[in-house]
Amino acid sequence: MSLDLSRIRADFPILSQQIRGKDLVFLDSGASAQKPRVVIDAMIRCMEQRYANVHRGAYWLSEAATEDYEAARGAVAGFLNASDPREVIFTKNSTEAINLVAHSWGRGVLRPGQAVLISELEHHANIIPWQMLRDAHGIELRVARATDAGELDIEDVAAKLADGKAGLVAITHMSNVLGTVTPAERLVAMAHAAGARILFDGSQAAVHRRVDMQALGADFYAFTGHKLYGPTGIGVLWARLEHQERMPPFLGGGDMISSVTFERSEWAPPPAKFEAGTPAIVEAVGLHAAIDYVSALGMAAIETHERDLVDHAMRRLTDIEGLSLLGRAQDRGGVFAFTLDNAHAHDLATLLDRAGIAVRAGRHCAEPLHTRFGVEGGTVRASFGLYTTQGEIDFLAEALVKAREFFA
Amino acid sequence: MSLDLSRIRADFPILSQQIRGKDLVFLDSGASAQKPRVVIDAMIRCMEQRYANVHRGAYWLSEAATEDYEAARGAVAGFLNASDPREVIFTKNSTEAINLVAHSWGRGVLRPGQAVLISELEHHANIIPWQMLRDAHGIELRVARATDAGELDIEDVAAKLADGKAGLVAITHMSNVLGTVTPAERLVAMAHAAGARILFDGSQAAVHRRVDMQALGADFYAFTGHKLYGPTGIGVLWARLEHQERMPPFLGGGDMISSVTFERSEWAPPPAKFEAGTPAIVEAVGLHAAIDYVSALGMAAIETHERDLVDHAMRRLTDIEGLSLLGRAQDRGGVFAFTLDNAHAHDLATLLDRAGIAVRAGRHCAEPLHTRFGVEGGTVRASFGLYTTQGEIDFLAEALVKAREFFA
Amino acid sequence: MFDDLRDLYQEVILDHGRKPRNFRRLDDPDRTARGDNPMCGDRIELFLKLGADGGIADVAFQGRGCAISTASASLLTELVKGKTAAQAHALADGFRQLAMTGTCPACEAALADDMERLQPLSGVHEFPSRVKCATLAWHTLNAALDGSKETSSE
Amino acid sequence: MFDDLRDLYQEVILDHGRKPRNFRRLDDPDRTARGDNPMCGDRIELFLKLGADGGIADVAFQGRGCAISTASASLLTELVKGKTAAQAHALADGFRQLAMTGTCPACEAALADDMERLQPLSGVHEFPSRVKCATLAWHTLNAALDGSKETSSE
Ligand SMILES: Cc1ncc(COP(=O)(O)O)c(C=O)c1O
Ligand SMILES: Cc1ncc(COP(=O)(O)O)c(C=O)c1O
Repeated sequence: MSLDLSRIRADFPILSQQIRGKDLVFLDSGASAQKPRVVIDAMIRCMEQRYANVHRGAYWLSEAATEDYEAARGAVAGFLNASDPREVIFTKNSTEAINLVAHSWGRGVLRPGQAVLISELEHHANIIPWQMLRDAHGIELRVARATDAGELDIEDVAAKLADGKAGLVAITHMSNVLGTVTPAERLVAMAHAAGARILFDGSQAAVHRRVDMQALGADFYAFTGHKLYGPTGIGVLWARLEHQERMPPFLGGGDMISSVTFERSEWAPPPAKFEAGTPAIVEAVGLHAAIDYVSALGMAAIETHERDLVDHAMRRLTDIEGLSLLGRAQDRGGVFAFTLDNAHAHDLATLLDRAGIAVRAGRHCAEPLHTRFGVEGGTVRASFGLYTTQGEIDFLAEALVKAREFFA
Repeated sequence: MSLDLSRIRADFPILSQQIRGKDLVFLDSGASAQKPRVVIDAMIRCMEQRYANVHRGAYWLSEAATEDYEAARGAVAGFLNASDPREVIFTKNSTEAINLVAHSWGRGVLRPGQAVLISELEHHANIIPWQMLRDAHGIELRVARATDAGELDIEDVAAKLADGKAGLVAITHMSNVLGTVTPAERLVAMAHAAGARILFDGSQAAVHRRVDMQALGADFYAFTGHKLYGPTGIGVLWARLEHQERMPPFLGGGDMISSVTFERSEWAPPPAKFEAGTPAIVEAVGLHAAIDYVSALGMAAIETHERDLVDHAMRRLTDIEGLSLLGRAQDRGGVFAFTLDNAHAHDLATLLDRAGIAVRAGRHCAEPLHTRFGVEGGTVRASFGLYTTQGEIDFLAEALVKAREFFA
Repeated sequence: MFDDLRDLYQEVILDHGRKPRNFRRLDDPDRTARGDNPMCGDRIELFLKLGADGGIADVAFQGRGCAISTASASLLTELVKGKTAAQAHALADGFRQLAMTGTCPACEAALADDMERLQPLSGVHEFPSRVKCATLAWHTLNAALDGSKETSSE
Repeated sequence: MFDDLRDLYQEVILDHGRKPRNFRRLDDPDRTARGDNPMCGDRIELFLKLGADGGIADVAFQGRGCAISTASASLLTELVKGKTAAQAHALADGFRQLAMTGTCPACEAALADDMERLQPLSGVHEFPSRVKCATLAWHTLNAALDGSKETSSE
């Protein structure tokens, strides 16, 4: 089954825009994806027809909103093939999801002196929370190396797990700079064999591949709605119930308690315990629609399409004189970061923007990774979505050649 | 200037709905308000025409989204009459805003042994974070009493500040159960005179009154978008820059750092330091539209309209035999919690729902307040919005009389 | 105004709601459990006295709740007295089914009479936020029989 | 394809971007400051040597940046040499105005020649995300003159 690109592109209102008279070539989906009409419509319908605060409302609208909110949880559970919808905690984004684990599980379960193993591939969202935990709670932070090809150095992972001090492995499932997909199943086995729990930052991977919590066997998995063609303001932490049970809450407030006196409060059962305050109701409904949308297309078909794009981009980009790609992992998704002789990344992005091409310049919230690859300034990053076409990649390649001439 | 109710009601698509054949009488705005078309339209426009991730994108769409996001910050600053937009931190809701203060300022600035003074009027969102801080950080939690009329007992506040041990006063600006508006200016003076900082939970107050940060002189002020006719998934913490400077960050991740190595990271300047990860972009745009909407109507006109509603409701509800109102504060907003002889709150809410009336039954995330007033089960709460009419209050009163007969 | 609510609040319910049966503490119970519905603040305590054969010799409850949760608890006490633990569990399962869907096609014939008496509560299935009120006592019963101390219908 | 970008990347800019003037460390500077643009990872270091009268006797910079930030820093070093601190601050203010709006109507006549030389950078005002590249060196200059050590254009 392959994707009907022209139909798909028509589903995304923003893609038919002209920007300064040029067709929009949106190659920044890795930062945030565009939204199909069904997502926008679901949010409108929620606000126009079925909106009220959820839980504890004994009237029709509140019951309808609660039903929709919980149906969204069910849809996420289905999307992840979770065994129980209660494993799904709604957060505001991936960043909060990872911080929640660092804070609650990190301070509540990890003991000072234990180690957390991350990698050189990480986004800041999977670095800073562990640094903060290190500084507040006295854990050791270990960093597994990336190879020159931009893959995770599995031997280094093994070496850093060998002494059994690691309580947690927290690794990206797909790099937002190199596109590298890490060997998740193998990492789960290694972590568990070493007595550690494992969290995946699935912010990129969940968008491009089918992920299956029952098959994977991890302990925590985080992703974010806005990269999955859903709204901003919503993310997901998938966490095994046994971990949720042992974790103290993160934010305190309404809906996460079962009884309150000024002396002490009792926590509500998971996942409510971790969802203090009014949740992102409209956004959960939008995320549900996004999941239905990608599921109807089929994650397998999306993956195939993106694999074709990756092959095509590999050919076109490596052809360009003076262009250096960061990373050449075997298993990779549609994210390409590169530098071009004579042209600073930022100048290059400005040029491409004038041609209607939206790419990102900088370090993409992965400064240590850029340092690791000896890139002092930044890179330009082109990242694909399910609506990206080979024609857009060709246009990017042509523009890069001309840009090089411009700055020559 | 008075409000043109029929025009206003036409601005809110959901209000023209029939529910089970009955006109919707929505009296649960205190839990979450309905959304005017301009808010919905602003969110659509954002997603259809000006969407990309904000910050660090050197292309047109990202610049447009960044501009819109920062314009929303400016609009909030204007709404609060803040002296600098950097005083505005976007969070996911009030709950996160208060937790942010409890966590960052609480652990970073408050010293163990100091006290935090809250009150019996508080919502759980302004209780639990301080209990968690007490248990984690060893501060003392003090609770100022409410009088039988449901007002804040100012003498008790004074008494509990007298020893100078309080480092923070954290008080609601308006009770979500009793409607009581607390004497904010006076509390600021008392707190500061006692050497304490002061935070207001403005989740209810900011919706009903003009609040002015420069006039008030508080240290922190929290409110939430969805009660102000804006979207879910966005809230605001207003915090003086001098406090923000001294506070360590709360969530770690992208956009809140200025440099990262695995050894250490440097924080970005406020308010970016407190906005880790992809923010609620679409929701900020929606909140901006909501603020424009209420500002165009005028907070003064809204307040006048609501004062009329309160007077009317006072007359109509106190007329009903067997009905007991919780609290009778002098200065109050449009929130009424009550019990009715013979009818449990939950049964009553179900009955009212059948008449098309949406009210809330329970303890409204203020369990200690209910305990204080000797209500064991729960109350029914009717709360008004700017679109509420006297006719709706009349209809509620009639329904209550009939409901009493039903259960007699 | 509320005529169509007579389905939900049938006379039996209102009656049991106003004058709950077996509404007292048992002295020296063999099992007790507490049930909480944080949604509306309802809280009941259930007391069981077990016979030599392990059957339910006596049962009573106390607490505060809405008409529906009170009536449901009251009917429960009338129905489970004399039953074995297994029978009581089966009835609780059947009732949960009834409350959530309005019927219990899978219910065994042996439960028919009891289910008939519980029929007045079937109307709650149209009120998603009230189902928990109806099932609170039954969750608590299961907890008491299984020996756990507290339960929550949330 | 990029013809309309010749406004932004005028020959002067490309030239100063490729071959920045005064691109070196000063030995024994009286003031230094670092400027960071976390957006693109640009980082410059500015060195000042002050004369007996407090004026800027010498100025140089080092670091890495895009064509625009490099050209802006390079032009800065050419223009502020010999100025008093007050004159340099005034020029920095004028330039920020120019970069953000494209003109500086409020600029004093005394700055006219300098502003003329900075004119090629005025095109950035149409590129909101690039304004910070152009102003980075000038923020850093202010910081160096005021004696603070680090600055950020964010
Ligand atoms: C007084 C008060 N404080 C805090 C909150 C919490 O707001 P949110 O749920 O949006 O975080 C509410 C609303 O539920 C409230 O009424
Ligand atoms: C790998 C990775 N992790 C984490 C994040 C953070 O996601 P969010 O900003 O939605 O929290 C991102 C996206 O920026 C990402 O690409």
